[in-house]
Amino acid sequence: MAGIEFQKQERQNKHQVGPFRQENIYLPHPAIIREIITENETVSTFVLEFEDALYRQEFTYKPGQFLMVSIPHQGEAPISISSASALTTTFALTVRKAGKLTGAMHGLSMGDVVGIRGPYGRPFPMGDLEGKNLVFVAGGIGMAPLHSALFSCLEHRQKYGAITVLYGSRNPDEICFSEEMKSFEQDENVKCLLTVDEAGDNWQGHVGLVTELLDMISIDPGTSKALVCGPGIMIRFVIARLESLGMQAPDIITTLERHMKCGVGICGHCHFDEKLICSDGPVFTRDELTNLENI
Amino acid sequence: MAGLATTFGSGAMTNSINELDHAQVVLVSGSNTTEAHPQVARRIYGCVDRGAKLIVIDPRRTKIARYADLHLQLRPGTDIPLLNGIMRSIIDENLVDDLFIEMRTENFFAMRDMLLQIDLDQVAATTNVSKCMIRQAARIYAQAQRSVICYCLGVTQHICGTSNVQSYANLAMLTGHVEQEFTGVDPLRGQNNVQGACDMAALPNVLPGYQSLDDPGVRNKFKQSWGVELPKTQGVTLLDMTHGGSVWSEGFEQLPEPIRAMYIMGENPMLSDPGIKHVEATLRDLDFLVVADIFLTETAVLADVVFPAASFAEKIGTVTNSERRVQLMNQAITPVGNSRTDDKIIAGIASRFGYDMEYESSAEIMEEICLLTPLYGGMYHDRLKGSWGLQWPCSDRTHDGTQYLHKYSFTRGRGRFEPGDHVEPAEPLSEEYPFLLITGRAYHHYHTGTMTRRSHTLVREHDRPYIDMHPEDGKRLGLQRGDMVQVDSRRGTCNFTVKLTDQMAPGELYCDFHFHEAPVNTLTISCSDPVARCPEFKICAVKAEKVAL
Amino acid sequence: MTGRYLLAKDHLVPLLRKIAKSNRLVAPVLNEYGDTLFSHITDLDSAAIDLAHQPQNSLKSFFFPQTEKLSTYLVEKSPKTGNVRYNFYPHTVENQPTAYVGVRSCDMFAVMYTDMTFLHNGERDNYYQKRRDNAFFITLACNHPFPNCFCNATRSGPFLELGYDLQLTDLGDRYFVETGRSRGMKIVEQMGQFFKPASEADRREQFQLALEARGLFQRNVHVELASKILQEQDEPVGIISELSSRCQDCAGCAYVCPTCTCFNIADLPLDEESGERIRSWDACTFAGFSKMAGDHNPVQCESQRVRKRFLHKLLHDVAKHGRPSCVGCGRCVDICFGGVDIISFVDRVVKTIDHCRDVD
Amino acid sequence: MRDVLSVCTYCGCGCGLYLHVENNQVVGASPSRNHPVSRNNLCVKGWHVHEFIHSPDRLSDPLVRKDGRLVPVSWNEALDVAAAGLKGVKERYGPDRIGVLSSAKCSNEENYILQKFTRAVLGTNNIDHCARL
Repeated sequence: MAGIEFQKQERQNKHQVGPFRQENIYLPHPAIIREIITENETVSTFVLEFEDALYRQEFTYKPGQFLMVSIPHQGEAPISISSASALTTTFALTVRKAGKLTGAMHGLSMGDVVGIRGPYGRPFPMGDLEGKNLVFVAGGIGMAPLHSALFSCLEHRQKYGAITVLYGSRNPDEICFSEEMKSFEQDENVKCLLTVDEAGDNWQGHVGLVTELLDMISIDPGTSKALVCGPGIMIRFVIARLESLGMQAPDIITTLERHMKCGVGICGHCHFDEKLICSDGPVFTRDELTNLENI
Repeated sequence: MAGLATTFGSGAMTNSINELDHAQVVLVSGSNTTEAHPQVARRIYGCVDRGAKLIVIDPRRTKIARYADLHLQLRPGTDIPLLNGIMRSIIDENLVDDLFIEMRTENFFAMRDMLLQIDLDQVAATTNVSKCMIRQAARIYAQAQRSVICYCLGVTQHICGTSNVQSYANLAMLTGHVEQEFTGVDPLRGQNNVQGACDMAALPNVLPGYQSLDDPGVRNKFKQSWGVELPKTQGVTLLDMTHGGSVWSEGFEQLPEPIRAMYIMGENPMLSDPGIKHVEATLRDLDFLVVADIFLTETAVLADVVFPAASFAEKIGTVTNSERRVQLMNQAITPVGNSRTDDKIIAGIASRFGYDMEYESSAEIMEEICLLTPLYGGMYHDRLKGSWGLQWPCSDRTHDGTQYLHKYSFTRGRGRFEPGDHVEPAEPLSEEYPFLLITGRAYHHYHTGTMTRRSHTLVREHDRPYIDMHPEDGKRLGLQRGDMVQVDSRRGTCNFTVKLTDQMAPGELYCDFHFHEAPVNTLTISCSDPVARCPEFKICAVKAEKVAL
Repeated sequence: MTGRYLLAKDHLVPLLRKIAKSNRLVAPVLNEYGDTLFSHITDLDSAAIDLAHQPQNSLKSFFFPQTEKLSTYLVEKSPKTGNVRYNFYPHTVENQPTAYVGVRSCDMFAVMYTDMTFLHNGERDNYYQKRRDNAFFITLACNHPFPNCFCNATRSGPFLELGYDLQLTDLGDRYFVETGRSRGMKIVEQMGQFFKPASEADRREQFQLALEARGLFQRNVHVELASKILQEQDEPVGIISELSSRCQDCAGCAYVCPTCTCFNIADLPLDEESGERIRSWDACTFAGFSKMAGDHNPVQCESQRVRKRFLHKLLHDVAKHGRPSCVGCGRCVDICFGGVDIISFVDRVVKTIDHCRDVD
Repeated sequence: MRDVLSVCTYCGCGCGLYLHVENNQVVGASPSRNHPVSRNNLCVKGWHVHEFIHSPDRLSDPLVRKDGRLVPVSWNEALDVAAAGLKGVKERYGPDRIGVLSSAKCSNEENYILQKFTRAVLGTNNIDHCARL
């Protein structure tokens, strides 16, 4: 029945009329950078707030959704929201320096302005997660959208069963949200396991692929849901491992990344077989994805 | 184009592009046809689909080479021995067109004697093409009724470029594959109006329509029309101008005196010419430099005066394509900003010299060209408007243009065999510089990129300088796709993003010259063919190593 | 309620002249070079309206231009704080009622198809919508399909049953006129002097032509069968790689396709403080189409891109919209010299089933 | 929108293409169906030939070097400076010390005019273009 619930939610979402349903769907709104948190050498979290007071008040989003972010002269790119949907007027984007636009974004400072459209896309089925044991599996910057879901769950901790976070990074220096990850060590609410591909001198933790962490925990397929995000190849391996552990396809939820131009299902850039990542996704359950080859 | 001029008497594509449709054999050499001349590739696809055979001679395994029946992946710079080998096989197998040679050509015996000296085993060793492939190519090419040779800058941009071209002409004459429809020797021109610029005598040694500078009758005709006596002495070539006359001692009795002032229209020698450091030194050292261009190019920034010129969409004028087709470009918009067409700019300067060059329109300029240039005698704008243009020679208003050249006889009378011998590349590989670098064009960009690099779609597709390398070489250098590689020659250094591809033979590299970030012509050598003065862009020795990030 | 009328051929231009008083006219025009293009007609008397040839362009660029400004942006640096202000000002689409005349069934159908993408997909594209709201269609039923046409196979012609305002059928000396949407009826009412009621005999004549037209197709393209095979069988990897080896990467197929609506959005800086955000046609056969930050590209090689195009048209859009996104206009057949067109693909796919049958 | 037939400026094939013009802006390009060379086809460069025409980098005004920097000036001034500069070199060193580079990207008429200027006005045969590059 979970699937039906999910669809209902999706339908609601599609017909939701918010402040951003407007005449011109391509018009960004200025948002001010309130804070920049350096996660590591290539990743920073930008805390933003709309300039316009009305938008600021009415802007809402759900974990798993993304925004189209404009940087002066660099164009626009889709970026997942990494903050929990708490009732503040700020929201956060965690961005890795990868290309021209993200590179330019890293050159901005507090008080600078970016353009924002959104939120877009189908969020995580938060309702379906209630009462379940949750396993968050992230690789690299894939932690950003999961961070939003994870902290939303933690805000209502009692609604969920056990929460496990498995997080893989290329090396210890590239771990994002490392303070929070560290704080989980003392937190009995969350079990958190980290792994890196290449250990540095100061790394005492696990070395290896994130799939190996799945063998270090026990998952009850009947009562668990897994949320997976990371590079395509990692998603593929993690899903295969979860399935071999007996998890059912509707219980495996992932979020995909694609080049996007419009964010609202028109421009065609994010076609993924018969789906559009931007409007049908970016969040998908395993059973919705027939072909994992090119994710 | 000196190669074809000495053998056939005219340096242009002998056929029309459409004639390729009906060829039985197409021999493509030194041309990445699918990328550089898509419309020619299209004809090749078409005729191959209808059963024609395709032979490709290219050191790279290009798309068209993959499509070929026979790909002769020769060692760069060994065209002449390869063709001599093919011609020797043709003689051995008695596939020579005796009648054609007898009726239409001269100097065959010298050619035959030279070919009889050829040792095929040695050819195979020099060119890296097997004897069997050479023989097959000879049979396929010679036995067909209608064989066409298409070549591009991969043949001409060598120290022995003229000789290379002559070798292809020799091959065509040996088998009688010229002078007819659907068969001939076709150089593919790189830029949209190279043919026209040559026809209009933007050349130091001829007058419009290749009329002789020395012919008193011709001189008199121009004197009457222009009202001044024409200068007598042959001028200097582009490389002599842009290299301060310093590196071109051979061929001149005495060093020409260096140029002191230049007028450059729509060219960017700071990227396109070999040995950029020389070019820059020369241009900086000039007393006076005027540049007219649509963008502030690398060359324009060195100028004393820069004129904003109108682009092709902003003027009426004709251009001549590879197949000698003179077409009219219609004006789409008024000149951008305060720019002007080049003829108006020049007229403005001329008037300050007290010489009147004001024309009512470009149609009036063309009328003067028609009057003075027999080749273009009938190219009036009113005839070109509303038509697809006319192919020269077109002598007068009643002439319908010429589909293919050398019908019934070569322009120079008899076609002349010019035996050629292998010339080693100017810069041999060495232990220190073990890679052979080939330069050329890329599909998404054009020349120095002044236009294409301002086209956002083309830039997205191809946004930085790449270098192609065989995967084995890549492995040896510890390179992965997308790594940066530094390439050094004895003259300069460039950085590229590496692309590992089996298009390349091991030991050979390929890059394009469209990017000012990697000015490839700082690497290339300034040596050139002594006759055509075509620089050896296709071969220089370099080393390559991974750039640590 | 569909009305049926007759319009004498001599009265077509006078009718258009009346319509042109309150509309811009777009019709196929034969130019001096012998090419027929849908063009704006500014002077009815000098333009050679050509209803005999298929226009080489579709109506796509009239609703979705090849390049279009979406907005202008300003980046201002505050001298006090050094911080940047960054604002977007939308570009307004000029708003003019336009009558599209002589539109063939495939092109009309394609407009309805692109409506699904631009208007009925959750979000509405207001640039497209403004142009669409202002459009009035006088279509022309195809009595004589052109050599590369196969709209019979895509169920988008040769005669239309809906979508048009007025549909003309050439009955020799006169047009049989059907009114579709209410605006068509309004024209007939307002300009009644040009129209005569059609008789049952006229209607039968039109039926007869429609019937005959179906038999005149030179191409036999099994689009639906190919879609079915693609649904049921493994991906035709061999066919895709064979075709992709001849793809020129020119985007011509996508650009001439009346239903291909992929676009790129790019910022073009004018100077340090301002720029334009434009959108331009894009094609899934481009390598840059799916390239993400840091050069990661999920659709890496040529064959995957060609796969994307064909499967999107014949498989994925069938799953999404219930029909292939091909209207059988044949333009991509004409434009691709490599033969990487939808007909070659369909033919090859259909052959695989023949082969299976042989084996059985 | 007007469709203006022109010739692609990107290679020696000489493909016929239509430039689509709206409000004195070239907003698109497409092939000509009946052109004998291009026959309804263009390569990727041809399809995007309109994209550079209105680039903000286009030179708009003549520039003259003053105190080492190129500064915008009027046409009259620029033409005066250019003519004076060329004249000066011609008078000091003779016409054969002036070189002229013409362009394979300009029209026949412009090439003709430039070589005429070189030969008739400057008085030298020192004219060439980049045919070999």
